[in-house]
Amino acid sequence: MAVKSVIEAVREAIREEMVRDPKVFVMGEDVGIRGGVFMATQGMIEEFGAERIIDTPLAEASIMGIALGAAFRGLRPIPEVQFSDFVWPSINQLIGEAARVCYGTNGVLQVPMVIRIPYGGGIRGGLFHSQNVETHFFHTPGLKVVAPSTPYDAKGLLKSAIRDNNPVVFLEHKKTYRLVRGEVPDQDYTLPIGKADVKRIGSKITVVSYGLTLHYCLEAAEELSAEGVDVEVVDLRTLTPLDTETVLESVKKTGKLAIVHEDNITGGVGAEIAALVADQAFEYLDGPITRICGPDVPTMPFAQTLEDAYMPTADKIAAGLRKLAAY
Amino acid sequence: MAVKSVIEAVREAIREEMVRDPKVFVMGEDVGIRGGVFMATQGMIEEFGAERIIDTPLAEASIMGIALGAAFRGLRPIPEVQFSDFVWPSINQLIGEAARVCYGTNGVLQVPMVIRIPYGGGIRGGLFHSQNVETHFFHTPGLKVVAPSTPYDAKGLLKSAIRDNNPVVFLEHKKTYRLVRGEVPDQDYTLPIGKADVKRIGSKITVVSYGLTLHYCLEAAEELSAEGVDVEVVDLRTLTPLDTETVLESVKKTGKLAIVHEDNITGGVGAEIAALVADQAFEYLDGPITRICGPDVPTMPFAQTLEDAYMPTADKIAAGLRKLAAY
Amino acid sequence: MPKKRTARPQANGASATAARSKPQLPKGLKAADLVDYYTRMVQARSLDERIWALNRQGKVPIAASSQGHEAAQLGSLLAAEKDGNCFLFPYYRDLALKVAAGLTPVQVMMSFMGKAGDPYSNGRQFPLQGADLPHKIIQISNVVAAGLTQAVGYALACRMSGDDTVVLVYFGDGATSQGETHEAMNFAAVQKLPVIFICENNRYAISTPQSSQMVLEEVASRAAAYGFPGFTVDGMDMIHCYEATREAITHARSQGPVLLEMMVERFMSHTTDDDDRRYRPEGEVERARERDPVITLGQTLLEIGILTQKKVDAIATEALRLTDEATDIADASSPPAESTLHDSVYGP
Amino acid sequence: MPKKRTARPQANGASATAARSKPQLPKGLKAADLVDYYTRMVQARSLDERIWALNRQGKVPIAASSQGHEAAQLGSLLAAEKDGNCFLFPYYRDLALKVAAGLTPVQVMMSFMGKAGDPYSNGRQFPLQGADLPHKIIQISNVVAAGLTQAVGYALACRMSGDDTVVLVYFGDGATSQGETHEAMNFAAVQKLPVIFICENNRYAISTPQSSQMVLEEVASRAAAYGFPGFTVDGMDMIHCYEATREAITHARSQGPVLLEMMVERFMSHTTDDDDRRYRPEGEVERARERDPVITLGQTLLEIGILTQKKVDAIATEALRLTDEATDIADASSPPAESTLHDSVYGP
Ligand SMILES: Cc1ncc(C[n+]2csc(CCOP(=O)(O)OP(=O)(O)O)c2C)c(N)n1
Ligand SMILES: Cc1ncc(C[n+]2csc(CCOP(=O)(O)OP(=O)(O)O)c2C)c(N)n1
Ligand SMILES: [Mg+2]
Ligand SMILES: [Mg+2]
Repeated sequence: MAVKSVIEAVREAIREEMVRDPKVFVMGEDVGIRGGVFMATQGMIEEFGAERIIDTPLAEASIMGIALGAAFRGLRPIPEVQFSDFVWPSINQLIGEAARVCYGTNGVLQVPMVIRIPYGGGIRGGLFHSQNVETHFFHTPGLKVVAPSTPYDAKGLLKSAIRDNNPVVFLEHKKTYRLVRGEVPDQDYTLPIGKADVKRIGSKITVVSYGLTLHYCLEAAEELSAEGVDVEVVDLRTLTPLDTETVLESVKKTGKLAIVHEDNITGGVGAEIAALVADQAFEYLDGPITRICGPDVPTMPFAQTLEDAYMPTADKIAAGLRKLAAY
Repeated sequence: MAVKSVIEAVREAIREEMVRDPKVFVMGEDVGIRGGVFMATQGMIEEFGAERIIDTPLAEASIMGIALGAAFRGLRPIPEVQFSDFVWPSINQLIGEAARVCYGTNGVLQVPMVIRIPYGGGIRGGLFHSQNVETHFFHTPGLKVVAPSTPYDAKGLLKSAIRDNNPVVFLEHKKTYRLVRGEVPDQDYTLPIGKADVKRIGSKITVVSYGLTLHYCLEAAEELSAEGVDVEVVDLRTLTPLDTETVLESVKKTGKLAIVHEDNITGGVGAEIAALVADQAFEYLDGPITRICGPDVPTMPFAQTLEDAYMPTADKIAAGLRKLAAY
Repeated sequence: MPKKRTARPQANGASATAARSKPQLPKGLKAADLVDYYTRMVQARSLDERIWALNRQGKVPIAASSQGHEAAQLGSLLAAEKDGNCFLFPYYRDLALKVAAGLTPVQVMMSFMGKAGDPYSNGRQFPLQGADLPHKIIQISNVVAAGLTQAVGYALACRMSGDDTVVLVYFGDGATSQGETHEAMNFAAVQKLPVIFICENNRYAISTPQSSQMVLEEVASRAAAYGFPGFTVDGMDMIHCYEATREAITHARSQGPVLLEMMVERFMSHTTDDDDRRYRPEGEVERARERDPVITLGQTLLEIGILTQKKVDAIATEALRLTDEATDIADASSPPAESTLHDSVYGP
Repeated sequence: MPKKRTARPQANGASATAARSKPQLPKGLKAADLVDYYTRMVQARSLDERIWALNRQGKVPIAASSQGHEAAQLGSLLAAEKDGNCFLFPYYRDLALKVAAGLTPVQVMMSFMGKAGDPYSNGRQFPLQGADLPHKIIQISNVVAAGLTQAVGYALACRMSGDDTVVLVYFGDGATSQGETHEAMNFAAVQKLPVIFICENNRYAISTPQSSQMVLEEVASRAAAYGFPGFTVDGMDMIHCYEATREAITHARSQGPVLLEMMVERFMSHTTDDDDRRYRPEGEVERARERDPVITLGQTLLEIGILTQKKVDAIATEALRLTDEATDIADASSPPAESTLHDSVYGP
């Protein structure tokens, strides 16, 4: 196994699936010669031609609607949204239309489409290049939502997403693209959509997270373990379908739950995890359900100081866990 | 005090505020001669002229963006989205832009704008005329979100919204428009945005809801009270800012919490209420936090059977409360 | 390419077709085709009228009528059918189109009453909304203009798959204001996709007149902004619409998109929920009805001599009988079971 | 109305302005105006270059350069300033415009380094994004085309408030593909609002060439789709841009929207994150630089005789000094305090 970055894993997954299935194609802004602004499709226009790597006009609603229409005809489009912050113009096609196609045709039509969205902050992107957009899709029945944190998960899940017959919103945290590296098998593999992964086994507190902050949780868990508090870290990997079983099992074992995400706290994915546990594992809870999440300000600002103040860091997470451990 | 319907209360609030402040104006599809498809602006083009009751082209993104731009110039626009289901094309201007204006200009610009959105189901509207859209705004810092259930609340809150200096998403449940009637004072009054209202005092269970289902909760509460279970019903009225104090106080008193809404359960407003309580009133909880909400299907279908199957009715709520009471 | 046609309905309400001297069988059509399409049009009108009545009886929650739009819808459908390799993305006002494409009256009534067996969505959606793949039709939603980019994507996928399908996508004058319409046309133009954009221009979007929607007199002139041709045709005359669409199909397949604006009249209120007396000038609808596309087509066929008055009457009688029968069958049939609520949120 | 001008840069890279014989002081301008604007342009260029260098040093996270666009930006700004009652909605590439509108070099550098005191957002946003009301500028975001409808709404509100402000809104060629651009232009046309749509056409949207963006050669021709005039002007010549904008302002105030397409060149990569060698043909940028708007304006002023070479040199030296000084001051100043994170999510 070779060590690769998240962006390399993403690129390999797309390339291999395009080789495997001629129905797969990519469309988006600057995905061609430029190879995408994050280079997810680097070299692909040379390999697959401009018909399967389509440089589109600058218009997200049409990127989404056209991909959707192509899926009706049995193709497997991978529309790229250049940054999560620019997904808004396409929401009518994504939340309004794509998510309702299978249901609204009573299963006659399916939408085998993967919407790739680089998202998240910590990269000095300011209000319009840092947004966390996952909750909007998480709250939309009909969409699947995947948010991996490692190269291994990214590649295996992206391949599954491309082979899936439903619209899958595939969220790639921009800060993990080059920062996070890990082993990736050389041979073809897929990972199941809808399965969380216990990234660290522990007994005292369950921490649930996904994406970039998962790594901060692991750091914080190490800190706490050095202090004698054994923390279990659950990586959701998939937000929809949510692997409630793994979360509930873990909480039933530890009795304490903290949820961490970069997205704004109010009404975020963490709220749902908390609600699920407060309903279905109520008897097992030994402490208040704690959320360590982005504050309710409109994404993280540009200045380094403010970006740091926004971001749930390993230190902030460790502080929250210490408090919970002491409860 | 006269008895009025919700739509009458809405109409009066708009009219009175337009008389009171020449900066207030309405824009939207068919708001002019037609008076809006729900007649919220009936008679107003005659009273205020086509300059203040603007029939726009059929294009929601521009309705929102133009209203926003007008707000920059100090006017107080009331853009109407004809049905909630058609808000999606405007999301870039609403979630992407409007919500970030005050923060992104460091407070230099404010957005005194009220986005009126008729929403919700139970009216045989099917997948594209029944949508619950509140969560998307609830999860957007920078927006205020109001969702009244009675004519009295609707009028008082709409007036406050129009006088507010922030973008307020004002959600009017379509089924309440003519169905729900109640006393409305003749003189000018406002109600504070951000204050929940205990619509029924009780001691055994707290039920939190808003909009149409609030009325079903009251029905269910009567049923349970006949069975000896005294239920408190909290009407949130405002989703953002959320009146956590009133909710927490009530739960601390009753020890049991049920949350009811028509919107899809996963990641809905109810999740946040549950998460808040599971954190901040953990010691007071005598039972699992129960949610009786719309299932995770893309809005309610057209057929009567399926619409009924979707909707949280008084019966379904009563059944949930009975179970919780018995815990 | 189709030639530019005079389009604006004459102000005095006289039939535009009346001006056509000595109608003849248009090229590519047999007499039987026209009789067939006349029959379909009469059936569609009959169902449409009944549906409106059923709404007043509380049996149909909502309906958008295609009365006045039938010639545009059936003329283009006939061209698509003759071509044999077209795919359609209609909009909510295309009742007649969807009926004429091959549904049985019973299927239509099932759909309007929200019964199990509705061919479009099994009662999940507004009537005749969803997909009717056997007749090569998709209409996911009634969100104005949402179908346009999807239609363009479908055409793109056809080309990528090596088939030469032409896609016809339908929309109203109001829909031209939506940003998505612009994006769809622009993408189709850049990629030279075989798409025909058919605007059924009835000069109203609910209550909003065309003059509040755009400065232009002719929607068709917007095509120039994308570098492809646009034409305005008399949408009250089925044969005109057939001919224009036929030529547009040929053009689209070889050279890329075409915009066809078909000037039609909305005979009914916007939907059963609307009351157009609030905003339409008195007499406007009555004058428009003098150019009723069903009557116009019947008269043309009588003039050409491929229909007799007797046959015309028989067609009307049979249509009514089928409508009656369909109403009863649909009324007596079951809605989808509550237990199906959770089915097909996701595909397999 | 402005007359139609030849616009396409000549293929051989020769200066379009070179063709203008015997430049004269344009009407409405004094010599001092031009010296002033030349000074502003040189200052903007100096800051722009320094910002790019500071990015490489890790002191500026991101920047979009306006090098090559300065004539379009300053020419239109000069017209707006001369008019005295204009409001501007620029886009992210309008560095020179925002600087020339009245910011001090220190303010500019504060903004790029994300320091407290950034006049646009106090360090919350990408550089020079937010609002600069003293100079009548708003730019909420860098979401492409998002400012267009807002600008139109601003113009609507001005008219409703009884003032005769003309709004200038700026965007790139890529932005023309967005649905919102269509909606903004259509609404402005229907309402006859005093809005000037200024397209700084550099023929690229990041790596995407104009030919992948649209079929048309000239963006300006899109204006016909909305029923208002559109013109293409040489955006490398400040005086041309000034004149065209002046006339457009007069037209807009009395008759409604105008689309001005200014043909410019992007000298730098899309942003500091981009590397245009991956997608631009070799030599293209070099050829474009032969028509550098700063040099062109300088030469024109030398030719007209309102600048001497000595003065030109002095202007350059002073600009550099101010840039140096601003860099040091901004670098030494503080970022916004962490405690301000929660401020102004809502207004009072
Ligand atoms: C995006 C969106 N906005 C608003 C509506 C509500 N609505 C339904 S039809 C309609 C008017 C459409 O007019 P037009 O496109 O001219 O079609 P017509 O009904 O006249 O055939 C409106 C505003 C909608 N369905 N979708
Ligand atoms: C809605 C949206 N989509 C994508 C982007 C990313 N992006 C930033 S600039 C740009 C290209 C814009 O090109 P153009 O409008 O021609 O302006 P230019 O940079 O050439 O001046 C893109 C794709 C964005 N900012 N907003
Ligand atoms: Mg119409
Ligand atoms: Mg450009």
